[in-house]
Amino acid sequence: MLDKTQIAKRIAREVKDGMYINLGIGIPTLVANYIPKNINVVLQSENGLLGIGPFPLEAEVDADLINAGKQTITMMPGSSLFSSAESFGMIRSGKVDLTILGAMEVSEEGDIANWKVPGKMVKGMGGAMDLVASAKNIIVAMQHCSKEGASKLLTCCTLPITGLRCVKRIVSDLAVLDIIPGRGFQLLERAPGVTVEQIKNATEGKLFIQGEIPEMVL
Amino acid sequence: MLDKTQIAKRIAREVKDGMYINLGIGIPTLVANYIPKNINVVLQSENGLLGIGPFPLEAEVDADLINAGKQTITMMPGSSLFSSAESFGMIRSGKVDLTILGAMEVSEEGDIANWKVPGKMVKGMGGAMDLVASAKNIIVAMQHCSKEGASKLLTCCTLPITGLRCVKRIVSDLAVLDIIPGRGFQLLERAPGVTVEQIKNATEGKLFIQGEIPEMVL
Amino acid sequence: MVNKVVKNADEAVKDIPHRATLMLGGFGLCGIPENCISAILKSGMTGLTCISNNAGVDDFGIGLMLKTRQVKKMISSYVGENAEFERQLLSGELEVELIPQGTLAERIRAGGAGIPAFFTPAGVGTEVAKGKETREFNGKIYLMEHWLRADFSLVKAWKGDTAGNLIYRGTARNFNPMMAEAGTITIAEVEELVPIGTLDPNSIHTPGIYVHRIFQGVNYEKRIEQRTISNLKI
Amino acid sequence: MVNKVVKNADEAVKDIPHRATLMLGGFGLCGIPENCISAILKSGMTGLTCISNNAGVDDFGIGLMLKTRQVKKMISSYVGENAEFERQLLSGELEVELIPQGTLAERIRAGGAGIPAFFTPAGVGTEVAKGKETREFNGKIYLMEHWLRADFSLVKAWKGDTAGNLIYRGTARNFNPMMAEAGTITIAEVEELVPIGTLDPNSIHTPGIYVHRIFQGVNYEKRIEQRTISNLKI
Repeated sequence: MLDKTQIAKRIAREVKDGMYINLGIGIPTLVANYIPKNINVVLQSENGLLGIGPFPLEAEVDADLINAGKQTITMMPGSSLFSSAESFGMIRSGKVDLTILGAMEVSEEGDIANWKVPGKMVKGMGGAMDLVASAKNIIVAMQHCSKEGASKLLTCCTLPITGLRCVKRIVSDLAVLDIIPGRGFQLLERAPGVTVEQIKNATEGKLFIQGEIPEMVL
Repeated sequence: MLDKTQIAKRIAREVKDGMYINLGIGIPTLVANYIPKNINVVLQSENGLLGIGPFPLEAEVDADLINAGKQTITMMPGSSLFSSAESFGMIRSGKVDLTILGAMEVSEEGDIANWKVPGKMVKGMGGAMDLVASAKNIIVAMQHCSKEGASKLLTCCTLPITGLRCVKRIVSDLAVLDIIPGRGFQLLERAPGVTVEQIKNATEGKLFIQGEIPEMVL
Repeated sequence: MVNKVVKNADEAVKDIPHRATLMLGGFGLCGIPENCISAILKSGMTGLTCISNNAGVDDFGIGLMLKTRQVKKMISSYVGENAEFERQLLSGELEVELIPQGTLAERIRAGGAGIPAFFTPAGVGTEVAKGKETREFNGKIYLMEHWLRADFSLVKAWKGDTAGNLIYRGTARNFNPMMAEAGTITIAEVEELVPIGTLDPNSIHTPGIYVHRIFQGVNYEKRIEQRTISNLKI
Repeated sequence: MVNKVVKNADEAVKDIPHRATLMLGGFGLCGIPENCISAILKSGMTGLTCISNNAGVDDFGIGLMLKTRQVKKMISSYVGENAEFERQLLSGELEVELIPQGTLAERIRAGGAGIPAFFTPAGVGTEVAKGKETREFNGKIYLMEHWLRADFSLVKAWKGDTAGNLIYRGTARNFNPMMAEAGTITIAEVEELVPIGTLDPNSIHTPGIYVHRIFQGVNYEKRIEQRTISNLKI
């Protein structure tokens, strides 16, 4: 089973040179740390920046420069700043190549639920609904099962939906899976030491397995 | 009867301190020359400038600085530059206080025709339809009659319409008139030496005359 | 020239009536109109509807206006990190309307651009779509959304001139430019108010036509929510 | 980093196919992509649909592409001052679609912002409204208009960097920023191409994400249509 860092590492391997990428809060943010040095990407922050750099040194901290998680950041050379309307314009028009975000549940159709748990305080969807409705390529970082052992890869989401038929790939602590219309979750890779049987048991939605499933390389 | 310069002078008296104004091509452009020095206004050019200044000196001519009539211009202190989308955004949302433009015909309901003459080469409406659809206050500078003596202040426009029920005031070579819903053209002022009878004869649409009509002050 | 410059925040907000609809710029605590918020706390108008991406934190930003019970309704995309907010919401004292962030930004932009309604894919199939018209364009489903406008927009910029032209700094721009455009009355507070003719016309973010009142703010705290630091420069 | 820099206009436009839909920035002859137009004249693709506010003059700008009969259709707001244009239009060789300037600007902006349709008051009650859906909002009638997108957008900026960030100058900005956003492939020609990190991120007009190819243009003529001069400084 992968820990959070390993999930981030595995997702970093999906990143291609020249991509514009939006990273959600949590594990997705960690992905930036594992992108190989020879691959140059531009990270978008939906509050109005292309070109997120590393966290600032103590002396560089600037209250006017934060990411969507409200963390202090720096800017890379070649950055640009813009309004929230411009930012979501580029998201809606498909200019962002890859969106990586977390999820509470994903359905075999690619529906995603990640913003609201009935009975718990609702904090709001932020930019998640805009991102999932428009992104060309969405990779989800998530735990395969809840702490109680219930699968989060479902036939249908039980939680309120964030977006329909939008997730393309999942990297969970157990596996890498693609969502193929009609087939459901197609198993691509197993986490080191995890068996296909374990993944089958942990997946409530339709699981499609073809041939030998390799162990993932981290 | 007023000449073009006098029409512009009379319209200049409608201008109030602090107004943002869009001036159309032709007589409206001349209005800028007759705004009193103690009145400060900001002229909008729909190709992306607030703060049109006078024509440049020979040495100041800049191909990157033109007005909507494609004439070389300068910028006043406090100017701002923006895109055409931003420019028409401020027009549509009613931020421009006064729009002054020319017309071929105006109806007693305030409809305006100023972009197309059937049988003649169509050049396009440019920004006229956007301006008349959204401006809070539209003053039209026009000739009361055609060269052939036909009235241009009509019951209904005969030419293709630019916008419906939008003109608030007309300054013609013969008179100043307001358009009052239900009343038609309300005569406010006569050009020097012009009689009410002459104006009656030159106005095909409904003309509303109340009390003594003063001669205009230029 | 009509004078847009007012002395301070107190003067700028003094005619905001009870039950007004306000827009307040900022993302988190970044780029919020700190001085205007303080003045609203002092002048005590109540029943306000506040349109702002977030609702501040317990002891800063709009959070302070919640504490004084001046806010009747919040229209936001994300309202976490605020215990008082949660308490008022659960007790029914506070109404909340949650809107996807991009839809919120675009609805405000539409308000300022004279576009009464538009179509967006965000929220299709979710509870956000309830009661909204949907339509298919090129095989994809979209929701119809309406513009948002405000009686007063309160924005914060870095520099401004006496004609009302504004320049924002860094990611403190966020919702401020659209809100400046969508207010019937727009009040801008700036860190530095400069004479007309000082700012480069080519670098203005908000043209002065949108700004009705402007003043140089004081004592900016610019509080940071998540102070994240690198140990070494990468 | 994927390299966006191309050698010149010829290289930038070489894969534009016959019958492509192009957007070309500029208002009149101000801010037009002179180098790209020259390259299109040389490479000879035909049947083009050109979206541009104007159609140039007889011997400059898009007017040159009309002379070579490369344009099948113009989508513009104003097409005066062009005798060849008039001849082709009257003879039926050229299709023309006239759109109110603000609607044109907003339709292109919508294309780049992922908004498939929106409502505007411009053109209500006119021949522009023919066949279009109308709807009332707050007592006023609006037309529904659709986004415009292009296979290739050709824009001209003052400065650009190798990441594709653009800064325009003066009123040469006009339609260029929206067109940059609405192109499937956007080609930017700039007067000065600078290294990454040279431009102030706070002053960028078009973020590099929208620009796919960029080059430093040569021999800009920047022709003036109406050279109006003051005799003395006012």
